[in-house]
Amino acid sequence: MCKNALTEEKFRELDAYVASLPERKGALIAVLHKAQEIFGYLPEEVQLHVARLLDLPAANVYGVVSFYSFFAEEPRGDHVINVCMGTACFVRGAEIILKELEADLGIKAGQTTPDGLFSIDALRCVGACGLAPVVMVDGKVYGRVKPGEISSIIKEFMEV
Amino acid sequence: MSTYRMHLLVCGGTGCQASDSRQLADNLQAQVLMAGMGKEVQVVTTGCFGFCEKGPIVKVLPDNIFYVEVKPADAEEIVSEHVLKGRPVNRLLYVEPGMKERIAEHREMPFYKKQLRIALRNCGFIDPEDINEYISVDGYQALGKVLTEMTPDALLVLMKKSGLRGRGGGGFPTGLKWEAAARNKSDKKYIICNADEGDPGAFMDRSILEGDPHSVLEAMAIAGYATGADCGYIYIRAEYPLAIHRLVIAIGQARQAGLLGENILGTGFSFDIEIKYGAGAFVCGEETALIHSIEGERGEPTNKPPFPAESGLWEKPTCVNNVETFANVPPIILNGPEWFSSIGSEKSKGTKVFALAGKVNNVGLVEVPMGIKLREIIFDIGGGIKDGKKFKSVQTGGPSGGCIPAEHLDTPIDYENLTRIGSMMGSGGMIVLDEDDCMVNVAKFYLEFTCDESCGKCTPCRVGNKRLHEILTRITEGKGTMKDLDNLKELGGIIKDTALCGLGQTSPNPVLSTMKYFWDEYVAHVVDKRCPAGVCTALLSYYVLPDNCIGCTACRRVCPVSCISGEVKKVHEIDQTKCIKCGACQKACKFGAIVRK
Amino acid sequence: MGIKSLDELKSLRDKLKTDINIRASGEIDSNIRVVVGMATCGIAAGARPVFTAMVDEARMLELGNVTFVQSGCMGACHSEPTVEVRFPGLEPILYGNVTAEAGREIVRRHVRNGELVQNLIIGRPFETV
Amino acid sequence: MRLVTIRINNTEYTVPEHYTILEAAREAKVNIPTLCHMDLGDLKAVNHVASCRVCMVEVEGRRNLAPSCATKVTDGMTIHTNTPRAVKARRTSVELLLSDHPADCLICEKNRSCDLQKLAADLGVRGNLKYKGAMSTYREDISSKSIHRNLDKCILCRRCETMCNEVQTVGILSAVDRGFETVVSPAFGMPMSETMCTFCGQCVAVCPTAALTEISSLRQVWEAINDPDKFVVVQTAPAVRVALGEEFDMEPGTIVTGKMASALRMMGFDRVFDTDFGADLTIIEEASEFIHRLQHGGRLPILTSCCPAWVKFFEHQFQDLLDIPSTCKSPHEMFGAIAKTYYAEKFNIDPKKMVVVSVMPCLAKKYESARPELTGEGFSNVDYVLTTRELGMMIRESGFNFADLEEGEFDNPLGESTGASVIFGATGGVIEAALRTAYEWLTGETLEQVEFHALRGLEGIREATVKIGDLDVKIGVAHGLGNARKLLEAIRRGEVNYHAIEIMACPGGCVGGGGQPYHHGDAEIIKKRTAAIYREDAGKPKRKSHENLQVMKLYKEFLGEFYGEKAHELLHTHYTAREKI
Repeated sequence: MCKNALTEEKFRELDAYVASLPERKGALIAVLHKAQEIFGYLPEEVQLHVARLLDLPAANVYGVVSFYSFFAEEPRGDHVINVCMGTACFVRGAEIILKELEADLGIKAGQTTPDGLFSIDALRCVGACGLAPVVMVDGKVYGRVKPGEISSIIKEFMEV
Repeated sequence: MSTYRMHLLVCGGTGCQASDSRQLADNLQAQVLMAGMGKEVQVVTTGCFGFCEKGPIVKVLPDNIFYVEVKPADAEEIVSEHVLKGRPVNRLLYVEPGMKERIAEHREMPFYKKQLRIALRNCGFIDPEDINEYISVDGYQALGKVLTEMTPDALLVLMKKSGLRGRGGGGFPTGLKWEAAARNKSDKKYIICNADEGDPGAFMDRSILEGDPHSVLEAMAIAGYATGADCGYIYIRAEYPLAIHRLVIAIGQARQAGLLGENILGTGFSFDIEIKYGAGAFVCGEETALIHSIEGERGEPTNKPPFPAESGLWEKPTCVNNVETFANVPPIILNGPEWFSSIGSEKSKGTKVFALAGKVNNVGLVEVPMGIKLREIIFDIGGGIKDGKKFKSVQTGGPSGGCIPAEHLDTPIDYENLTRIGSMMGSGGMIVLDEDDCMVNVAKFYLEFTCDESCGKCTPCRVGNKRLHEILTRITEGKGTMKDLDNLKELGGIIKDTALCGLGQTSPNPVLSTMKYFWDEYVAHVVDKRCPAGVCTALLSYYVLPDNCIGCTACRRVCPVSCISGEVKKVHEIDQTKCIKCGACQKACKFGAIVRK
Repeated sequence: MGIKSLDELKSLRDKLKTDINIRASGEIDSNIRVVVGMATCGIAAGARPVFTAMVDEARMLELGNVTFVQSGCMGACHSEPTVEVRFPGLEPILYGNVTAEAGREIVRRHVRNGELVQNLIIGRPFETV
Repeated sequence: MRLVTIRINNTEYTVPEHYTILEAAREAKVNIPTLCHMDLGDLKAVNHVASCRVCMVEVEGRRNLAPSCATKVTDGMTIHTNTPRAVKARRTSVELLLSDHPADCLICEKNRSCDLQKLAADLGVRGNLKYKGAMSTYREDISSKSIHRNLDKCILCRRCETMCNEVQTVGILSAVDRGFETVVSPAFGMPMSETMCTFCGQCVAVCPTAALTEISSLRQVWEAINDPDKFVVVQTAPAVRVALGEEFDMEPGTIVTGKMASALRMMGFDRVFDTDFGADLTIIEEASEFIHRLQHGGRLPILTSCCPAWVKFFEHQFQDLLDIPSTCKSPHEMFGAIAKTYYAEKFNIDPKKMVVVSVMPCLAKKYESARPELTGEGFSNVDYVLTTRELGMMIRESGFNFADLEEGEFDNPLGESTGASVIFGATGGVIEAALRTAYEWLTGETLEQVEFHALRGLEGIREATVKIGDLDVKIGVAHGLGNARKLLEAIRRGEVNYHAIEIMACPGGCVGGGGQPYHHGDAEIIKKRTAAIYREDAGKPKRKSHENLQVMKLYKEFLGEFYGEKAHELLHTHYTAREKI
């Protein structure tokens, strides 16, 4: 079954979550977090559903979704590669790592490879400055990454 | 039970090795063996102890005696006197400048007082997932004390007296903030803990929440008592899963222990806490934006006044403090305001946690009394610059802060001084830059961050910062003019003067401070079309030094755009019009024949 | 289990403190405390396998007198993962850049034999209130 | 009210403590330019986001400049509005806005009525712009019949958002994205035609630039006029005649009915008629429907249905209440239906060649005229809708000196009207007009005091109980969709009971419509137009719709019974539940 299929079941899970909320006032962001957790991202269909659940104008929901960088409107790749662009990583060469990664995968930060395998995100500080520059793939942290090491990191995930 | 009765710890950090600590360790080992004590005394080489200025350093355990500036030749005396006879070698003990007495116990040494842990007191020592460990180190005693022994008014007096100021950046006196919320009458009030730490390169709040979550919960309840609020929210970045996990556990345990919820400790006071997640917007660190985000809206700041203390969450009086500020509260109550205000500088009391990072040896979280000098943090605690490079600047305060040059390294750090020299305390990011960092590029980096994170509401931040970033980009590409420099300065000043919120009002700081202290570097980019640090690729060129080139063709073979020509055993040449400045040739050359200018 | 009053809280604290003191004075078996820094930074640097390896090593060696604790960040990011070994009544020893294997070595040599492990000790240059 | 003493530019003033610096300065006749600021006084439409940073002033003791629109005065405050620092900051804000704004003023829709243009001129922004760089560009939205969105010209003052979300509670607009990419947009950037936009046009009315303007039908109307094959009739709504003069710098509230009729005739319209005729007709039908419901146990309250924005609003937002509005078409649609049937027949004109043009204070009328149920077989009731502003433009294009035009008359028979129809232009007017007729019909007595003052005014929601015979008729009035929502929700919850309710989408009613000359934030203008409406009514010899002889003749010759079969066919409509998006 396709991972991002917008199944009935997922909508029901979201409905149940909203029903369980003690208060709907101000709950939009929490509901969007839940929706993203369930669906993986927030396509229009899901945003509209959230708008109806909370009785909010769709524009309101969209305005919020588009404001926060945590919310994705496009499906993410199977593996999300986060390059930390915190200052500590920046001064230790994170930019070069990011460029190399972009060149390797042929996509820009914020995009997903056509095969849906990888997404790249530039992240603001993982907080592992001692390990700068840091790359995180699906939550696994690679510290003190040197140019040239990127390809082997990617390979690890291609084989899985 | 231990096989060794004594340990000699020799610092093997970079600084100490440079002053011959390896030889010292060998000598000590030899002396121990000669004395026939190889089974009783262990000589151990360690990582950096800090205090590199006074290296090499030897620490004797279990006596806790600390020797400084020890030379290899001193090994014999240490072993014969101290190890064998138990008499510390007086002349190797540390003398504080201006003081006559020599100090033996390392805890007494001023260096070790450079770092004083108040906010981080429990981080790394207790199990954050066990409330009993927190209780065993006097956890929730401060809450118990205020609830049973103090009126809210007395508590406000105490907080004001302590001199604690907001650690999130602004430095507003916490007691006054609480008092303002307390004075505003309302049926409902809120306490918010701002854990939306977003400065790139600062993570002290996360550390506190991961290492000592209960101290924040306790302080929030105390703030609730002081202001008359019964409801608290912790607004935390969704990107901090572990901190959230530990907070959830801590809140659950505190509720179960009756330290949150109804009728706490039988005093009739009730207070409960809920977690709200941020969703990736730096501007939500600004308190009005944060409040809108909790309300489920776009995190756009609104004009102040009205301040949240008057009209905040759901238009009720609201008190917003950040994590580190809260973490300071319980010790203040238990040790008294006088104790706290005895630490720090005249206007900035207590300690501040800094995330020391960048081109420094000992990257880490340091908590230091206010008033300490930047030099002490970077060179003593931080162990100096990595790879023996030259210090260039230290950037404090994140995107709101500025770049401080070497000439201000001896400035005592407090809110006012940092602002005076064009930077900020901010949340406590401290990034050390060395000679390889281009200051124009660093300013551009921060501006790019601000542009990405601007909420887009007010003109100066939305359009002004975009224009600043465009000008900086032009300069790093060698297309800048002197007129651009004038415009940068003027526009930067106006953005500071007119932007709506703290984010916009401070966003030009990285540009203005680097222009002030590194003007020559800007001029070099604009006039000479040269990047002195060799960072801005558009301004770099690679050349072959004919004298060094032996014509091995290594460079020619690696060049991805085939812009190097030359025959075997003849001097090669780089076609500047084709060169993409990737630097591959320079790496490939074994003869140092390729230089970057 | 709710704590009903400040007095109750105080006596709980005293009891917990005594427990630790008993441990510290070696009156009960579990007297060595090994603290592994497991904040995001520590975990990012590999603290989890270190923790598992050390617990495993202690089990293999059948060491009954040691408690392993996951803790927050001690601030020594440059040397993560960090492990602190506390013997009752002795100065705590802080190890940095600990790998799983080094963790096992610390258990074998330091925890079991009281011998310090070369080259891994780092300074802990701060005071705590 | 506590007073505080402040100093502005070295002069002392005593003002109420709740004042902002801007309010204090305006009262002291000290000019501080503003851009995003909006405060429509009694209409309760306030935008104080303080986002443009144009109204910055220096306040002594303050580190940075203060936005005067959002900073309250405090006792002893010393303010300087014209220091070089403040003026330069102000100019820079405008220059920055201009650096992301197309410089096509000469051919811009809003040329000469653009707030940004005026500000730039007043602040002396001349020659080359100091700051240049990336410009935001967006696809224009011309999907609807009413509103043209050209966001390249948006300066993010967010007034439209405030109007749409807070005042009208329609909620189709939100700021989207952030930073330089911020844009005000419907959900998912969808075209307005696919949203629940009511096309009330209040966003257009308050937009300081040409980011939001009307979709113009001006060219098509000229073409029709110049087409010898077409018989072009024009009708003008009541609110147009009290506002059109503003297009020619006349004092707001000047009544220009006669000059307007002359201008229309001189421009070449074949017949110049009056929507007021349609309004009188509406009253006959609506009053009949009301009495019918009253006497046959029909659903009450009855809601007026003249306002197309309001109609669309309840179709989207109150789908469960679709049976309570009156089924009457709006006056200009009734007029169109009659023009293309009765009039065409009577004067032997091929209805297919007849073009009905409505001049309206409204943008929603443009949308309304294209609703499928209002377009008859092969032809529409109304072919083109022009706004008051478009009419002003046509008159200027024609080169007439409007002020000097003679006072003309409407053509007959569709030009006759009563005072009752004139007051359709102000909030409360329709229900007052209906009462004048219903009263006489229900009681059989002559109504002497025709003015129901309790129904007038600018209070958002008003109510009155009118004694008609033994019956206490409870009337509700709301203007502005936000107030309408409140009223409707109260009805839905069963908290209030009314017999009849009038709702107008625009604050102030049609005089404040989205197609009226720009008021530039001056709510007094709307009040003056309202006063003119009531003046026009008071000056009319006949003030009750059923006294309109031509209307009566229409029923006798053509329609038959009031609220009868033919009337239903031509003058009534139905509603459709629409998606909430």
